[in-house]
Amino acid sequence: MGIMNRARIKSPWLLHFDCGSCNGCDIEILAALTPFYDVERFGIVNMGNPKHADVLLVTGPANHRNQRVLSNLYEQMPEPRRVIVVGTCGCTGGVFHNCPNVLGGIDRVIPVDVYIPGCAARPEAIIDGVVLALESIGAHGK
Amino acid sequence: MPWMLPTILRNLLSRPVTRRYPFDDVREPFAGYKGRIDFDADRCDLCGDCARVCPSLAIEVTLESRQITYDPFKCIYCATCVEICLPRAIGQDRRYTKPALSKGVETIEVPV
Amino acid sequence: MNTGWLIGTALIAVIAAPLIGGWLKGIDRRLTARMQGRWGPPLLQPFYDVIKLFGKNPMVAGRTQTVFAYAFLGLTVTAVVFFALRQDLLMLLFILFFGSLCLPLGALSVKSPYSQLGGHRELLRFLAYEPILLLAAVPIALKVDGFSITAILEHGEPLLPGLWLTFIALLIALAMVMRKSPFDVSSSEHAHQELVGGVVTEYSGPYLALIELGHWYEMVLVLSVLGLFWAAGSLWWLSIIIALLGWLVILLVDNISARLTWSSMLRFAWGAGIGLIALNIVLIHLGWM
Amino acid sequence: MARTVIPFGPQHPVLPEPIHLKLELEDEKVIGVMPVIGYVHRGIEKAAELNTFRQNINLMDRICGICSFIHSLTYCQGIESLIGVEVPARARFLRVFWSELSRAHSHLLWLGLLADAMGFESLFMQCWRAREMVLDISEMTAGHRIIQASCTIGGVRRDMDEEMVREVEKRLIALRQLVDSSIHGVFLHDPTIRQRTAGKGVLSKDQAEVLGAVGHVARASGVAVDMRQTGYAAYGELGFEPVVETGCDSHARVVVRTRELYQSIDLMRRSLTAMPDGRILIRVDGYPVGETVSRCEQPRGEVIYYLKGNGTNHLERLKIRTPTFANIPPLLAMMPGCELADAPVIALSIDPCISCTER
Repeated sequence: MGIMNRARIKSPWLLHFDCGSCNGCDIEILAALTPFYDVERFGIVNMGNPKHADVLLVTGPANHRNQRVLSNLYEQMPEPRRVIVVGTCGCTGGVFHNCPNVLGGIDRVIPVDVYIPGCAARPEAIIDGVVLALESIGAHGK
Repeated sequence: MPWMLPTILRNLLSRPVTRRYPFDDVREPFAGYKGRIDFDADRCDLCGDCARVCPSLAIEVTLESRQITYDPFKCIYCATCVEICLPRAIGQDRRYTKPALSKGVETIEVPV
Repeated sequence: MNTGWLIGTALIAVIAAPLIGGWLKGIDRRLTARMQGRWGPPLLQPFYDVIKLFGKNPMVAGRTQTVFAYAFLGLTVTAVVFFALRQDLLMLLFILFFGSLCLPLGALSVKSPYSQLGGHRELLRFLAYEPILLLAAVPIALKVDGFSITAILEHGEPLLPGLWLTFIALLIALAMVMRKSPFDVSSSEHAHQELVGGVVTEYSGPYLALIELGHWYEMVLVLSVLGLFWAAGSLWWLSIIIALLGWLVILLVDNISARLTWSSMLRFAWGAGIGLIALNIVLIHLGWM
Repeated sequence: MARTVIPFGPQHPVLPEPIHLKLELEDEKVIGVMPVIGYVHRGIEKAAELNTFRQNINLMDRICGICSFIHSLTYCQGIESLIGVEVPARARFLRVFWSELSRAHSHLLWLGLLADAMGFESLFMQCWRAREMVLDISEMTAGHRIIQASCTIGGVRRDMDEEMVREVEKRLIALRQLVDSSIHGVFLHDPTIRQRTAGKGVLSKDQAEVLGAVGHVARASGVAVDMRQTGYAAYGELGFEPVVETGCDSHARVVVRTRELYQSIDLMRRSLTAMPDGRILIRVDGYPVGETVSRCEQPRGEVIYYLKGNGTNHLERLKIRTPTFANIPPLLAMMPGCELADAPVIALSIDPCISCTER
C-alpha cells in the first residue's frame, strides 16, 4: 500500500462547511488557497462536493439546525476521511459558549480528528492542521 | 478580454509571491500579534480579574488550591486578560497555538 | 506495414496517452498557478489524484452510472486506438462523440438536480463543439481528398497554411473539450460554480478516476488532431510544437476571461467556430487557399 | 424540462456561508426564490444580555469576521452615548482608520468572490493577493489579521507610533498601485465580466427606495445613502462624499465598490495625516442607563444597534439590524426571471453576509 498511502498524503481534497461561524475562519481558509499561502502546493484543492472530498474542514459551533446538514455531509464523504475543526468556536464553542442556540463544539455532532485553535485561526495554523491530519492518514493507512 | 493579459504575463515571468510556509520565505507574525497566552505564576496574585473579564470563560482561578486552569481551545486570544492584569502576570506571545489531535487544558500552579 | 507493427503502435498509444495527458494536466495546473502568482502543485499531482481516487471506497448513486463511466473511458480509448491505426478521421470523431455522450447520460441517470442540470449543460456543450469538430473534417478532406488520417500524413505539404481558419475553429472546440473558461458551463476543474461538479457531481472515488483518465485520453487525442495540421512533410516535429502552442493559447484565454452563460457560448461557438470553417470551405472552393 | 426546484446551499462552493435558497426553475430560468435561513443562528442578542456589557465588545467583534471592527464600533458608540462619554480625538481618527481598513478588506474580498463566481479564477487570486496586503496592515496595527478587536468603550486599545504610520503609508501606496494595475481596469472593462454583470439583477431607483435597500445596492441605484454622511467618529472632520452610480445593475454595484475601495484607501491616508496627538483611551465608569440607537456604515450598508441599559452590568436588550437583512427584499425582487447561471452572481452582488443577518 506504499504508493496508495503516498498518493493519499499528496492529494487531500477539501470540503469546507461553515457551521455557523463568524466568517473569520472561513475567509482564512479561502486565504490559504490564494497566492500568499497557496495550499495547492500540497495538492490541496477546495472541492465543493462531499463525494469528492477527503478532508472536511468545519468552522464554527454547531447549532440545532445545521447539525443535521453537517452529519449528512459527513456521511456522504467516502472513506478514508478526516475531519478538521478550524477555530476556537468549533473546538469548544469559544466566545459563543452561552449563546442559546449553540450546541458547543463540532465533536458533539461528528468525530473530529484535528483541532485548530485560534480566533480566527491563521492560514499557517490551518496548514499545520491539515499536515497533522495527513500524518495520521499516513500512520494508519486508512 | 485583454485587460487581464498584462497581469497574467507579469505574474508568469516574475517569481510567485507565495510564502512557502513550512519551508522557507516565511513571514513571522508582526510584533504585536495576539498569539499564545503565557502565565507567569511567580507574579500572579490570584485576584481572578482575568477569569472575570474573559468573554469565553477560558480561565478559571481557584483560590483554595492556588491553581489557574487555562483552556487554549476556549480562548479567543482577545488579550483582554493581558490588559486587565495588574501585576502583569499574563503575557502574550506572537506565536499562535499549534493545532492538536485532542483538546486539553493547561494547569498553572501558583507558588505561595 | 504489417499487423504486428500496427498492434504495437496501438498498444504504445494506449499506454502513452494517459501518461502524456496526466503530465500535460500537471503542467497546466503549474502554469495556471504561476499566471496567478502562486507557486502551484507538483507536476505529478494529477497522478497522485487519480491513484488516490482509485483507493477510495466506491459510493454509487446508481448502477447505470458506473456503466457509463466505463463506457466513456472505453470509447475514448477506442478513439485513440483508431488514431494510432491511422483510420478514418470522421469515424474517429464519431467514436469520440459517443464516448463523450456517456457522461451526460450517466449524469441524467441519477436523480440529483445538480447532476441533472449538469447533464443538460453538457448536452448544450456538445451542441456547441461537436459540429465544429465534425465540420472541421470537411475542409481537411477537401484538401487531402479523403477522410483517412493516412491520406493526411501522405499529403505532401503541411495543412496549416491553407487551413488556418479551421485551426482557429478547432482551438475554440478544444477549449470546450478541456472545459476551460469561458466555456466551462457544465463543469470545471475548480468546482467553484453554481453546478458544483456538474456532470461528475454524483461520481466519486474510482469512477471519478476513470472519468479523469478518459479526459486525459480525450485531451491527447484532440491535441493530436491539432498536430495533424503539420504532420505531413519533413518537419514533422513542428506538429508537436504547434499542438502545444494551441494548448498554451487556451491556457492563457482561460486565465483572462470569466465563464460565459450557455447561450452566449452557443452563439459564439456557432457564429465564430462554424463561421470560420464555412469561410475556409468557401475559400478552398474558390481556390484562394 | 418541467419545473424543478434546485436546492442552492446550505453547503455550496459559490456561497461559502450556509443559506439555503430554493430556486424554482423552468428550464434554466429562475421563476421563484425561497430563502430558508437559520443555519448560522447562534442567539448572539440573547447572549449579549447574559454577558457583562464589557464582555460583549468581544462578542460583537465576532458577529461577523469581515465587518468585525464596525460591529464593535457601533456597539461601543451606543454604550458611550448611554453612559455619556466623550471619546478622545486621536481615538476617533484611529476608529476611522480601522473602519476603512476593514472596508477595504471586505470590498477586495467581495470583488474576488464575485470573480470566482463567474469562473474568473485568476482575477479572484489577484483580488485576494491585494487583500493580503490589507491584512498585513491590520496585523501590524491591531494585532490580528481579520478580527481587529481594537475598539473598546472610551477609545481604542492600540496606538500607532510615527514609524508604524510611515510603514502603513508605504503599504497603502503599494496597495493602491496593485489595485490600479491589475484589478480596477479589469472589473470596469473586461467584456466577459460586463457580459455577466451588466443588465443582470436590475433594481430601479424607485424599487431601491421602496424596498429599503442600503449600502452599495442603494448607491448603485442612484440613492445617495451612506451613514458616514452623519459624521460619526471622525468622518465629520475628514469630509465625505458618498459614491453614487446610476446603472442600477450588478455592474454598477461592482463599479461602486471599486470606487469605494479607492475612497477607503484615501480616507485611511487622510485620517493618518490628520490624526492629532493625545490619549487614545479614557477611563469609563458607570453603567449604561436608558435606550439609544447607534448607526454606522458597514462595508455592506447601514447597521443599526438598539441598546437598552438599566443601570446594571448587563444590558436589558440589544437589537441589531444588519445591512444584509435590509438588502434581502431587493434581492428577491432582482432574482425572478434570471438564468440559473446568473443566480449566484446576482445573489453575490448584494454581498450577503448571512452570519451578520442571523447572528
